[in-house]
Amino acid sequence: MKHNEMMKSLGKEALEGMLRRMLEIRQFEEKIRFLFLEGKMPGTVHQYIGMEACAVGVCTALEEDDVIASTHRPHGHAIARGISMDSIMGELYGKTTGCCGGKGGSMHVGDLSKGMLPAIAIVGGNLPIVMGMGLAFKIRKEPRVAVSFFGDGASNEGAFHEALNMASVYGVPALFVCENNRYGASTSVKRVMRIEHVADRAAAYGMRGDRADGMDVLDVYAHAREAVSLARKGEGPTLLELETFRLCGHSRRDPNNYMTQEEKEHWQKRDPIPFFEKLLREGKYMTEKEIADLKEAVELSVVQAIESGQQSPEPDPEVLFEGLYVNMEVPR
Amino acid sequence: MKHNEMMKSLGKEALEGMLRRMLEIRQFEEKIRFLFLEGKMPGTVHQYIGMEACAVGVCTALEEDDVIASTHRPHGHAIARGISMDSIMGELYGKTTGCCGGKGGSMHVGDLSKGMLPAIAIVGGNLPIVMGMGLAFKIRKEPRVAVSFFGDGASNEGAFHEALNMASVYGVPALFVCENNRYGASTSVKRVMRIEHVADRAAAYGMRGDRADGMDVLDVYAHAREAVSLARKGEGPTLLELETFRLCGHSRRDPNNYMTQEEKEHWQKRDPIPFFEKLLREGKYMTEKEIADLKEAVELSVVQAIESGQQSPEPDPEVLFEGLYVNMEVPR
Amino acid sequence: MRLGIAEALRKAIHGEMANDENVFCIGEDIGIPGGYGGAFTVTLGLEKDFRERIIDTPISEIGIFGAACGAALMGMRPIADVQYGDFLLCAMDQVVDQIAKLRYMSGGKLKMPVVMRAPVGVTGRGAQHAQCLEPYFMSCPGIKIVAPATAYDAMGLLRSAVRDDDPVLMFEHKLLYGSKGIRAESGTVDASSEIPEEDYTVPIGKGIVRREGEDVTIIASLLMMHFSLQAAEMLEGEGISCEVIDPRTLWPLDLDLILQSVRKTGRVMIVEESPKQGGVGAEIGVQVCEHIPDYLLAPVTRVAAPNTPAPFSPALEKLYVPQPERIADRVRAMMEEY
Amino acid sequence: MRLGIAEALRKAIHGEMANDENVFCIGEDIGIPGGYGGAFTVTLGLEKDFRERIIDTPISEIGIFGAACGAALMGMRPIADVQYGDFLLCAMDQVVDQIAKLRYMSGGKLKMPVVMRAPVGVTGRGAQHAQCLEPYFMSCPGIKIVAPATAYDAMGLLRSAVRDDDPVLMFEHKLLYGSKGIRAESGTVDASSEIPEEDYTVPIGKGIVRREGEDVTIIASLLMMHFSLQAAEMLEGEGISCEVIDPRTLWPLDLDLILQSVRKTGRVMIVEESPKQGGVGAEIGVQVCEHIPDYLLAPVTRVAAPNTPAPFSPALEKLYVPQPERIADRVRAMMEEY
Ligand SMILES: Cc1ncc(C[n+]2csc(CCOP(=O)(O)OP(=O)(O)O)c2C)c(N)n1
Ligand SMILES: Cc1ncc(C[n+]2csc(CCOP(=O)(O)OP(=O)(O)O)c2C)c(N)n1
Ligand SMILES: [Mg+2]
Ligand SMILES: [Mg+2]
Repeated sequence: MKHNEMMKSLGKEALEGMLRRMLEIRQFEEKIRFLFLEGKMPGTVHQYIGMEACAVGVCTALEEDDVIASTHRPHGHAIARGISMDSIMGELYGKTTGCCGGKGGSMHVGDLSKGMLPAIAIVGGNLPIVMGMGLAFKIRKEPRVAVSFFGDGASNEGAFHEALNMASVYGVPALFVCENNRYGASTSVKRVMRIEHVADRAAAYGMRGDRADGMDVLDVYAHAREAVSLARKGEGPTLLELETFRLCGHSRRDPNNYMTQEEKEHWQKRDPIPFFEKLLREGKYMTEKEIADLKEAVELSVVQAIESGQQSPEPDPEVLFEGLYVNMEVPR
Repeated sequence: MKHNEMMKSLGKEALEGMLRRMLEIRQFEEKIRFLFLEGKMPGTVHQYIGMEACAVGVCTALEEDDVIASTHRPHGHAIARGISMDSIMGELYGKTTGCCGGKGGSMHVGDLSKGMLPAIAIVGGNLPIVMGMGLAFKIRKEPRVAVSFFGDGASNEGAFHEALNMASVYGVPALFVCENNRYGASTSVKRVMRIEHVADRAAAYGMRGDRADGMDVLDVYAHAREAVSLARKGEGPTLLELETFRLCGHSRRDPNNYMTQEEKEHWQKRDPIPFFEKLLREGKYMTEKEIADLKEAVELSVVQAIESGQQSPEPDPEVLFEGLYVNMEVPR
Repeated sequence: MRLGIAEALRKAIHGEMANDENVFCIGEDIGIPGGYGGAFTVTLGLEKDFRERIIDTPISEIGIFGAACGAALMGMRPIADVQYGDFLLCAMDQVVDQIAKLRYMSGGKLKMPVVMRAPVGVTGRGAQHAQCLEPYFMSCPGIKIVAPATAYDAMGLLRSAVRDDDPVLMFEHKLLYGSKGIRAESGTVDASSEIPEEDYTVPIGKGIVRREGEDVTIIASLLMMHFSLQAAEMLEGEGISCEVIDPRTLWPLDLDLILQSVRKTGRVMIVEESPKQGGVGAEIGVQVCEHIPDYLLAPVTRVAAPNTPAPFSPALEKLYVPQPERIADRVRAMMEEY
Repeated sequence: MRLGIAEALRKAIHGEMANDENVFCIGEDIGIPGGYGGAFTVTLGLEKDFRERIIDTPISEIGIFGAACGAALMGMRPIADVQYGDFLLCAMDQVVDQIAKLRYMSGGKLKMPVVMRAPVGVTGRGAQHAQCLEPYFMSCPGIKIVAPATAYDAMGLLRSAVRDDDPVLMFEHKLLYGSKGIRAESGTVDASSEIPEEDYTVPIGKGIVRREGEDVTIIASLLMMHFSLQAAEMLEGEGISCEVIDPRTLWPLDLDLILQSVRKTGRVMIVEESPKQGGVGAEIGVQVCEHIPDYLLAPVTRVAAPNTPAPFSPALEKLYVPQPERIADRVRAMMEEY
């Protein structure tokens, strides 16, 4: 579908919502990046800058009852899924207001009651789980879809193989979204697989494979919507590859020295946010001014989230021993 | 290549040797099957009846320096690789004469000094190891090839995926032989993969994929020879699928009730041994009489192997504590 | 009604599936018509009544436990099994990193009602089909571990496990199943029980005194429990009185029961089928020493397999697995020395 | 020359690769130009001298350890690493079933000279990047386990490991590496050593007394060894004299060294960073109780993390990991009570 038609069908409110989410992710990541560099945040962090169109495009295609699962790089997915920035920030600070009560941390943000499993930081680890969520929907005949986000690197894990094959065999309502950002940590995809497209691996499972432009939120949305609708109709899972790029380091303080300058510049020009803003302006869905106002509002909400995160209380010591077993004390 | 040409190029001696190996495997398996049913053998056993053309065809294409690795169903591979039946039988009886000194058992027969790793009974477990053997050859620039035998079922293991991808990435001199006998234990391939041919999975790794008729030893040999020669020349690994069938239970006493009668009959007619015998007779490489004599000789050697296995000494109790560490006693 | 463990588990699973439609089974070869009902017949025939909830899988252990994890998160109550306990090693990340940790990582918000079943025991198949993997999971917070030695307990613990909202790993012993037909095992020990009609459970976390005695407390699970009872029998004639405790649950340990017995006997021996190094016996033994060292008349004693993989040779295997005679010998030595 | 652990390991690996062309490294992100040299800079720059023997891999832990296993069988001497020890769980079958067992299964015919390196420690990354997996391998016959707490030992043990014909698993601690640049860790403890010029080794299986003392024997590895030294320091002023033993090798244990010390002090405390349940402390503790119960003036004591996964919250993490003050408190309590 063309951009114009797509925008028309989505309508102003939805489009504005999508831009808002993308801006939230960008602002959120930029601000905590700074906090990290200043040494003011605990732990480590893997950021989503440059990949905003992926999470937002896919999540826009989902219903409330659907469930997503993420990776070590989950902030974007969480924001796109509508988890409050306060509770994500709370989690990054390890506070009680965090979406995991401070027990999870950056690599595990998520809130199942909001449709996002706490993120799985083991590369490839969420795919078998998502297959299982889809299996549950299938057994119970629920019209829900389970979505896995994972990277190019993850597609080399055994877990990918077992999960996709089983998902295909059972025809579960699942969507496997490979965010191919060309690198797994410092390692270029070219070094670790001899094929061009991760989506081509779908054929090994008799599964539907598809690709979309991960820097174009509308393209992502269109392809995700189709896959989700097929899954919901009982026509089985899709492996959807999104071509994207990290416009930030792999983890805090990574200067990306393993990337070429050329490559960085090429992708920088494809930044999904200005691209989408341009479409919105050109399509007359938003004015320059509206976008500027939105940015300001978003920035304010991020600043508030940071303040909330900083000022929220630390968990009580006893929390250490809570929330492991449902009906049993932790043996001491 | 046509059968006639192939036979011509192999010559009488080689052809006779191939038939001998196939007969050895068949006789060996038939006889121990009987011993098992009589309760006269320890442990459990997975037999190779019906699949003889696979092991023999592939191993005929190998050089002395090459190495094969096998599975829970390794007797055929061991015999085809030229490991003495006495030492295999010794292993099945858990005796000192066994190729693993009695420590391995049926599922682990092999002798690296003869070009066969002790078999790996974890389904899919040998593939990463074979990739590693190939990597060693590659690093050291040795003109050797590493061969993995595994089943259709194994191709659903994560280990398969990681091993094949890495083998392809490094271009190691390896051959991955999938013996697709239509079942993994009681489970039909149709239940557990949505594609027709395991060989098609090679595409997911940018690897060469190929198929051969696993009931025709000459076809197996031809395809294996090509793959081995490519590997040896530095042109990388192949995934070679052999279409075959078990003409026996999955393990001792399995009556194959999960197979259809039709299917059993279809494949029984394709028994690789009479098929090859017919080719040999028709091509005038062996007479009826020569074949009968060979069978008798083979039977005698199997009977001798059984006797040797039965009469060989049990390992000394102290052996329990030996052979774990190279330069250290087992802490007690 | 007298049932073996395989039958008792089958009946218990059938009952749980009938009671709660969220319960399902997932594993290799578990429900193939004409097949085996899993490696040891436990699920034999269940597919007839519950075709949609007996999920046969590819040979994909990561997938099996991932599926169980994901389905449980969505409110199902999966019973996942491996054909041999050894294959848990293929799925270790899903079990230890995901199933065991997700609830804690979520701040206690999630539930993970997964039952995992794993047959163990050194039974003539060589080193890769022999491991008693209990020790590997003793180090893993977040999982309850049970190990029924009788059909009664198998049934009661299976029911408790399915109804429990936490992950429960059940170790079963190949030689105790009493599997029949082509799946019968040689060397089987009778673990059958008279099974009550009613819907009883055996609580997770409670051990049981299998035999009362005065001189030595022997702690043992699964096959070793039966061998310990046999040893106790032998020793009775010699005037040595053994108390045999079957922990039934390995984590959380029923420490009270153990300490109560050791306070009485003053001697404790832990018998296990896995290698001694880093075994379950280490944890039980050290806990006794931490809590009531002053009651010990003799040093805590572990009887275990050697610190090697399992050998195939039947002659060596018999030396590898602690036999009743060896257990009795160690008790005799303990009584003589202390 | 004074080096940190990361530098010492790098130098040791360089030396071994230069000496023996069968030595090679395999792992994720270990030799990418412009990259990190592995997660903690240990292999940084080695690809410049040994491009063909620094093998960068896909994110495929089964593949990494399978490759190491297969290459070792063909006479190579691989050094395989995971970025975080936790990921060993993804490769457990290759490590426990293949690498550890193949020699034994072959009747002692094969050799498996594999070195495996795994960074451990609870370091602000949440539950899946925090595990100290030592206990999981204590139950696995066929693997030697080392855990260097100083740069001197890291270098000496790495050399021994590479030259050893058996599989050696080396646990390293994230907070002890002294990694520099973008890979520096906050909370790092100085573990650097003065490194001799000569090609020394540290023998596998030999522990060391890090500090002599009379009242209590503290046994601890890696970070806990440093924290125990700090505790001992605090206690010295109070007139409590601690002997601190660093086992350096966890399997086989240097039991002689431990027993000798406990015979002298009469009190033993094992400090570990992993949860107490089924930990290394259980094995060490029970061995002491088996061998010299009569020398114990106080019950064997374990100081460990709680029996939970690691929490992310820095406040909770600090309570989770035994701190010097907590170790000292437990020693004080021990001295008061006994
Ligand atoms: C099983 C496992 N192996 C290694 C890692 C370390 N690690 C964390 S992120 C990462 C790179 C992941 O690459 P990719 O899947 O492409 O995702 P991206 O980071 O590019 O979003 C690696 C190797 C891990 N977390 N889990
Ligand atoms: C990891 C693992 N899972 C399960 C098993 C149990 N098992 C042994 S053989 C077998 C079937 C294997 O099927 P396939 O790979 O097709 O080989 P075939 O037996 O047909 O030769 C199974 C499930 C195993 N040995 N290892
Ligand atoms: Mg990536
Ligand atoms: Mg098969």
